[in-house]
Amino acid sequence: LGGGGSGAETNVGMVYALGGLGDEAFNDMAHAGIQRAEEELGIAYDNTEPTGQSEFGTFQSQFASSTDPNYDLIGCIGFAQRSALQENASEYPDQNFMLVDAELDADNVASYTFREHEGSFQVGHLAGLLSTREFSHEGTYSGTEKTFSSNPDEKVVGFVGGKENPLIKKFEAGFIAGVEHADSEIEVRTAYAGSWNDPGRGQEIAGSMYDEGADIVYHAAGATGGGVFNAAGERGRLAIGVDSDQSLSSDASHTIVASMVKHVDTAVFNAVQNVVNDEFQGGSTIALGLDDEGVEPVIGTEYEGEIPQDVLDALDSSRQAIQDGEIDVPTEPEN
Amino acid sequence: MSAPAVDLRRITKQFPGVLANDEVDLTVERGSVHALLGENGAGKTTLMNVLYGLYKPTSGTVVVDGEERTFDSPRDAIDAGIGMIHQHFMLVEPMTVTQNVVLGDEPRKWAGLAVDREAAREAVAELADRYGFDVDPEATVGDLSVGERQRIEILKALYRGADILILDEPTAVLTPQEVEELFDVFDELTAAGKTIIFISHKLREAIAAADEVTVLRDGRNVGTVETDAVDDTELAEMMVGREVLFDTEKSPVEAGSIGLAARDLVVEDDRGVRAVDGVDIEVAEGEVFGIAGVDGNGQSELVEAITGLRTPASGQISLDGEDVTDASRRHRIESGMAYVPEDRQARGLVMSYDLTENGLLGSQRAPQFADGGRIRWDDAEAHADSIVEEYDVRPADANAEARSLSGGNQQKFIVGREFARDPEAVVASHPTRGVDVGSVEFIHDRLLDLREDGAAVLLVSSKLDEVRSLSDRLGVMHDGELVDVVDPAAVTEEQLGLLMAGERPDDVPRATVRAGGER
Amino acid sequence: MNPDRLPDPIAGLLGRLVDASAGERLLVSVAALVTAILLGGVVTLVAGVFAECATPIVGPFCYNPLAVYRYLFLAPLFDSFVLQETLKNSALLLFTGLAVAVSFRAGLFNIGTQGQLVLGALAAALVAVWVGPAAPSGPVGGALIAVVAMVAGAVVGGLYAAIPGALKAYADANEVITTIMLNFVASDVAFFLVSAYFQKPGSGSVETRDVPAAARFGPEIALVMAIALTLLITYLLWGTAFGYDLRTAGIQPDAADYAGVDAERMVVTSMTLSGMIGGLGGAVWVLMSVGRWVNGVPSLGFDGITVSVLASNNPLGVLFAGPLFGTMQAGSLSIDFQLGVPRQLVGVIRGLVILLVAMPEFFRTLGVRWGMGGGR
Amino acid sequence: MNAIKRLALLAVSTLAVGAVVLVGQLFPNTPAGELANVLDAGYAASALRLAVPIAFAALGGIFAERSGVINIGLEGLLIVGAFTGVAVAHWTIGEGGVSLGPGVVLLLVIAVLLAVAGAMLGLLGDSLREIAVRGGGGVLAVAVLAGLTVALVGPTLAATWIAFYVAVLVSGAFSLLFAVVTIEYRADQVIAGLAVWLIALGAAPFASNVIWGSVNSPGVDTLGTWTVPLLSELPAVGSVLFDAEPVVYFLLIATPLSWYVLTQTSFGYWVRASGENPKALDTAGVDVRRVRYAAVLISGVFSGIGGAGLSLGRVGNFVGSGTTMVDGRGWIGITAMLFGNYNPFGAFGASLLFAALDALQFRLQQLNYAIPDSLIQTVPYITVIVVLALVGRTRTPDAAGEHYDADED
Ligand SMILES: Nc1ncnc2c1ncn2[C@@H]1O[C@H](COP(=O)(O)OP(=O)(O)OP(=O)(O)O)[C@@H](O)[C@H]1O
Ligand SMILES: Nc1ncnc2c1ncn2[C@@H]1O[C@H](COP(=O)(O)OP(=O)(O)OP(=O)(O)O)[C@@H](O)[C@H]1O
Ligand SMILES: [Mg+2]
Ligand SMILES: [Mg+2]
Repeated sequence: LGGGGSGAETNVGMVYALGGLGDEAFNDMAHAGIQRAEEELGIAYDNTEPTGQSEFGTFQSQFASSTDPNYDLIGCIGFAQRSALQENASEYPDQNFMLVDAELDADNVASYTFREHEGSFQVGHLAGLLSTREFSHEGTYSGTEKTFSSNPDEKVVGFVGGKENPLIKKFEAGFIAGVEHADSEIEVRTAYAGSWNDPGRGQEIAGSMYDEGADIVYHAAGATGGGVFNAAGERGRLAIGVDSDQSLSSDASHTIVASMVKHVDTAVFNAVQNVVNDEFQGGSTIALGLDDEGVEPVIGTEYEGEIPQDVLDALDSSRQAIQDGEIDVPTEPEN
Repeated sequence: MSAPAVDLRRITKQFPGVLANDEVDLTVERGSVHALLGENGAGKTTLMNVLYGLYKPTSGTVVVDGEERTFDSPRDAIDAGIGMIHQHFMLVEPMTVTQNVVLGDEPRKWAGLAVDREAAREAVAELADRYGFDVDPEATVGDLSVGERQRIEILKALYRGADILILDEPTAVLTPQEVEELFDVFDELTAAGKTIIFISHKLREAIAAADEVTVLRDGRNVGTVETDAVDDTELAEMMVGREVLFDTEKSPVEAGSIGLAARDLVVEDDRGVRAVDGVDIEVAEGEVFGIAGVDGNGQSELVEAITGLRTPASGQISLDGEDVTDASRRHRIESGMAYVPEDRQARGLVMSYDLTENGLLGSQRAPQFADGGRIRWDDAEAHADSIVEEYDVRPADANAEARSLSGGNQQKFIVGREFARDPEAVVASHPTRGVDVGSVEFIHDRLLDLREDGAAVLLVSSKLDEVRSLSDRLGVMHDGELVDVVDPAAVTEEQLGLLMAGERPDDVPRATVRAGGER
Repeated sequence: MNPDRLPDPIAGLLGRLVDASAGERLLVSVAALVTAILLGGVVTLVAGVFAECATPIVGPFCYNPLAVYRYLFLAPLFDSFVLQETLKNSALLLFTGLAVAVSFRAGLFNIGTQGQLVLGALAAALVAVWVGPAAPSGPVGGALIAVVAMVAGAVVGGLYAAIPGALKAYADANEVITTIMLNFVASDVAFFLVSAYFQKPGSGSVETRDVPAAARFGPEIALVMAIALTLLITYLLWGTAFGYDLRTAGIQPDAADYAGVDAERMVVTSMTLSGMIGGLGGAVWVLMSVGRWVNGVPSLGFDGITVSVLASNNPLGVLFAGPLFGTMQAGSLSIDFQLGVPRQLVGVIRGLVILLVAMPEFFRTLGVRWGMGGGR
Repeated sequence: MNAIKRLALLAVSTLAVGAVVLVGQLFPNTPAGELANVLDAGYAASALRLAVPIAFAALGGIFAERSGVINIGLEGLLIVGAFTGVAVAHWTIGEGGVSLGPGVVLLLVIAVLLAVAGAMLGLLGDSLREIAVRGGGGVLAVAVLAGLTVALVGPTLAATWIAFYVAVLVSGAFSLLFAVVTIEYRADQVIAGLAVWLIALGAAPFASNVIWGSVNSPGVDTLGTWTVPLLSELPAVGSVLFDAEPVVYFLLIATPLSWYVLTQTSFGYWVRASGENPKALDTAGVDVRRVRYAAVLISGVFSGIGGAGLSLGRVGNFVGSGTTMVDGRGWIGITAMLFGNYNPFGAFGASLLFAALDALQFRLQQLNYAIPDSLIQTVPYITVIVVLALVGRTRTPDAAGEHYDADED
């Protein structure tokens, strides 16, 4: 809990996505953004972690109706809050909201979306390039020395999703397109765990992919994704994290060759800053993509300097191509 | 002479509200067979439970082999050489004979880490051999007959080194032949120096098998007599406390057309075994058709098939001329079939309902109490009140829960409810079981009233006196078959005994066929 | 009590309902509740030692149990927002508690109210969206849509519950297992149906389109419906032959057989009835709470089990237990929000209530020791 | 009859899998071929791992229910095990280095508390000497186990193991509470079991939140894997059976051991008698109460192994959001127990069947068939229903769910 009700000028209420803080991903990124705002802008904030879909609306209106303190901005983290916010935005027309990951056309809501497919394309491209060449990294997993390497003999990479919803399909689609861009012969195995909180199953799913020849698995599965890193660690393979630079927080950081970082922190910080500066962008949607560093592939801390230059160059050029509109990244997997 | 095997001194056992044993003395000599007689509820089982350490006496002392003892649990009694075979067998059905016998005292091997099954099996086989029991140590108990189970219970006690064996109503569930075998076992046991105490209601058995008989009444010891010195009338008087007449007046009734019939009926029990094997019965209106037989010879299944609680494998059942073989239980109720079930606490009453609700059981949709599915509770309560009054059910309170009634009162209520249906046909299974003598007569009279009113009555009972005095014709069942239909007035006890054992003596007085006449 | 003095039909019904043992059960439930609250207070206090806070109440204790309970039970009184939440939760828990109570009364351990609710909710949402354009505008049209949607919810919930009922009756399949499995299946199938055919365009969640605004109603109306349904079910169970059959089948199946109840049919019927109520609860959730079906339906069905258990499966008891848990659930948001006490605490307290309700013997012993001083 | 049906069904499903594999080998490019490709050693190992928590819950449930106590709180016990393991591991190995001492002290304190509780409940015997010997022996055994562990695996890994032991004991203690409530206070077993689940479902995330400020824990070390030299080199079986997590071995031992205990030992006889006809056991001079306590305690210990095995054995953190990381495995365990007809091997087989279907399910997803993933995910559940409908009723022990009162009154 933040320092609620302190004498700060600006108060922000945060409603996080399911999965809660400590997911070392999406929610923690948002948290980082508000913490930065607290530090740099001197605002105060309160956190709430809904545990069910139906609690979003409840928390939103709880903040909105509060008078002590009076919240200047309510940060709604996650697409799943959109429908609830639609109601609350009209219920509380004088309250400023920010919505992350979905668009909402209301004067008191600033929407921030990300072009996750673009970032996913980039990490897909990276995976495709590494998968077909000799690539290895000396590191540790679970206290023992280990080599983490690609498997050039097999043209297989994997993707693990949490639940199969439209947003996660954007990740999947972008990733597949990116892999294909690198080498159209590479097979992308995809599976959904059906749960955001089952790392045990995530580990088995990713494990099955590695056993089938995959060398790099990308996940967009919340806490379930923790299992993906473990599976990579056990087998000396590679993985790609999501939302934040997961190599910073994961115990299996040596498996995380890169992360598709979604700068929710930037979005949150910007939104708060706008409010503080009286420049709240209500009614508009800010779509953050590769060009505005809303999404970007971030090389894992253990892999800095180890990625071959030609790969980095190729990534640069594909980013340029996306920004220039030469590559049109799909938002839905073909299937 | 050595000390008696058992010497109970002034044993009193007080239950909340019931004085089950009242300063009872009992002495049993070593190597003898001692019978304990008494009516239902006289306190026999309680006294033996005290001896076996299941109950602690409120006061009094237990002396075994001349030594005063306090038993905190059966374990202590077992250690003192006492074994008890309960009225309801204490066997674990899915386990084998050997496992049951050694339970709680298993021979072990590997430093106690495993049961030594071989040793156990041998011990059981050896014991069985010594006392001439024919049992398969590896058989599953659930598959065994009642007589066999009883022998396993005896083996259990012997295995634990029992010198004094207590048997609670061991003959209630046996055929006359099995009873004979059991008494032979008694001889073997006493020859080996064991002492036997057995509980019974049956005077003749007690006289036949025991050396001495003690009679309990209302928790008190009425007296102990040598069996050589008494006859059954004397014992009966001691039991009941007055002279007993075994007679019911029955007026001749004109039988009508066939009210209830079963044709070539085959019924399987829960385990898929043929329990009823091709039975033909026709009960005329105005007739009581009795069925005698040792419990477990298919009577229950027959009754359940007729009343619609069990689907027959083949054959036909008709009620008042209508084929009801495939009709639902509800249809039979609505067609006027009353049924006094054998198991009153599981079937005949809902134990947590009060009497008003229980009075509706089976007639919850009858126009008398409900219109269009809506129950009229005031009418239901009035109905229960009238049963309570007419049958002298105590407590006389329609709001009392069924479970708070004593067994006899529960039975009276059921009988009252069923007879109040004004039925076309009555199926009565042990209608007076556990009912006191005065009420028995009342129930008998009411049954005969129904007969006079033209109901077809099928009466199943293990009380021979009852079926003989009430029935117009008497069928005897053995092993799922109707062995014979006899004239209850003319048949002798011996002949019935043979029939119940499945034999067919030549000179049995057959019943005249009374059914099928015109109205 | 003496029912004789009341007017006839009500007297009979009340007399049936409030028998001697119902009084005792009520006492046990209240005692369990109070004890659980005391224990919960201890848990709160102890947990506070491990928590980090700027201003402990005293010594190492971070959480104040009294404050927790003030928010938990009294927040609806001063916070209109929490009041709204309380009303909503209460209405929903009445439906699911009732659904569970009906099946438990029939002796069926229906763990599947959740699945029945999920599919009932989906049916209601789809039907409401579908008939929306065809309905006349205005409140009449809205009411019409709502009614049709609720009927759809009840029908689908009932049909879905009939599956484990039929499996139990005709294939002897244990209903505990089948209903648990069918809960998983329901959420997967609903997820699939919506994402494949009924997805709301442009939404990142798996959810249906919004139901017409006119068809939506507030918690007050839902509560009135729930209470009316409770009374109806009470009457059904204790005032009719069908209810008599159902209760008898539940309490003593052999006696029900004896009384001419078709056991198999009764299993299917009572499961269906239970599922219909659950499905209706789903429809109310859609129309009252969220305005559409959305993936991640709250665990109302499971909560219904706890409500029914606290009420000893008595509909009139549900009338108290539902709002009680509803209040606690709404209050749990406040303790998290206002006091920083994790609101899972309420889950713990609820578990304790259920545990204590399950052990009347414990309170009987206490009663003997304190009340009569010295046992037997 | 039922047993035969069950066997037949098992045989048929084995044959079906065999047929698919065979067809797949012969015609590698057909769907059967693809399917068969999927069913390799990695698949078998995966299924085995997924089966661990389910099977441990099921085995525990068997002991409890065969003794006459229905324990539907298994899910809750798994959650307790999973959470406690991580919490203790995080506490002892937390941010700054390993502190083995406190972990061992905690373990011994809990062991002593359990012994005291056992003595107070009269489970350890009647004479003071008996109580001292048994209680002291139990605590000593735990101490020896802890010491051996430290000596064998070194302090860092030992700290994780100690956390594992604590988790098992705490889950055992929680089941003891359930036993007291149901046996001493005659609580309705099903409702009390439900309460156990609810309490755990609330308490674990609550405690996580208090400790870490979030329902999910930070990462901790796992127990790692054990590789049996040489044997692990064997083709096919080697990698499945001899290069696995410790809990997998535990399961492979616990299953036959449970069978052995139930069918070959005195205690097993008593457990069965206590569940079928407690009065028979009582009159044979065995204390039904103690037998039931022991059986319920075993269910807690097994669930503790299953739960801690999930979190500490493999994943390395506790996830408390939603239905927690246990995610219904305890319920599936109950299903497996019933499905396996209370036979340890049967329950193991059923758990494995379920886990295998689950593992198959997410492999099928990867084959990119047109079937939507959310439908494929229902395969295990629907299979259980169908099989249950075909096999029909499980024979529940006669006295399961009933209180037993040796006393008069
Ligand atoms: N545990 C008990 N609690 C209260 N009353 C009991 C208990 N056991 C027996 N009684 C009562 O004590 C009396 C004597 O019962 P007991 O079982 O000894 O009779 P019995 O002579 O064996 O009868 P039967 O021939 O029917 O077996 C009865 O009134 C019975 O209801
Ligand atoms: N095991 C028991 N525990 C508690 N109460 C009992 C027990 N057995 C009998 N009772 C109570 O004791 C009383 C006498 O019961 P019992 O069935 O022995 O009556 P009875 O003397 O046989 O009377 P009846 O002749 O009417 O059958 C009843 O109130 C009954 O509820
Ligand atoms: Mg490769
Ligand atoms: Mg007796």
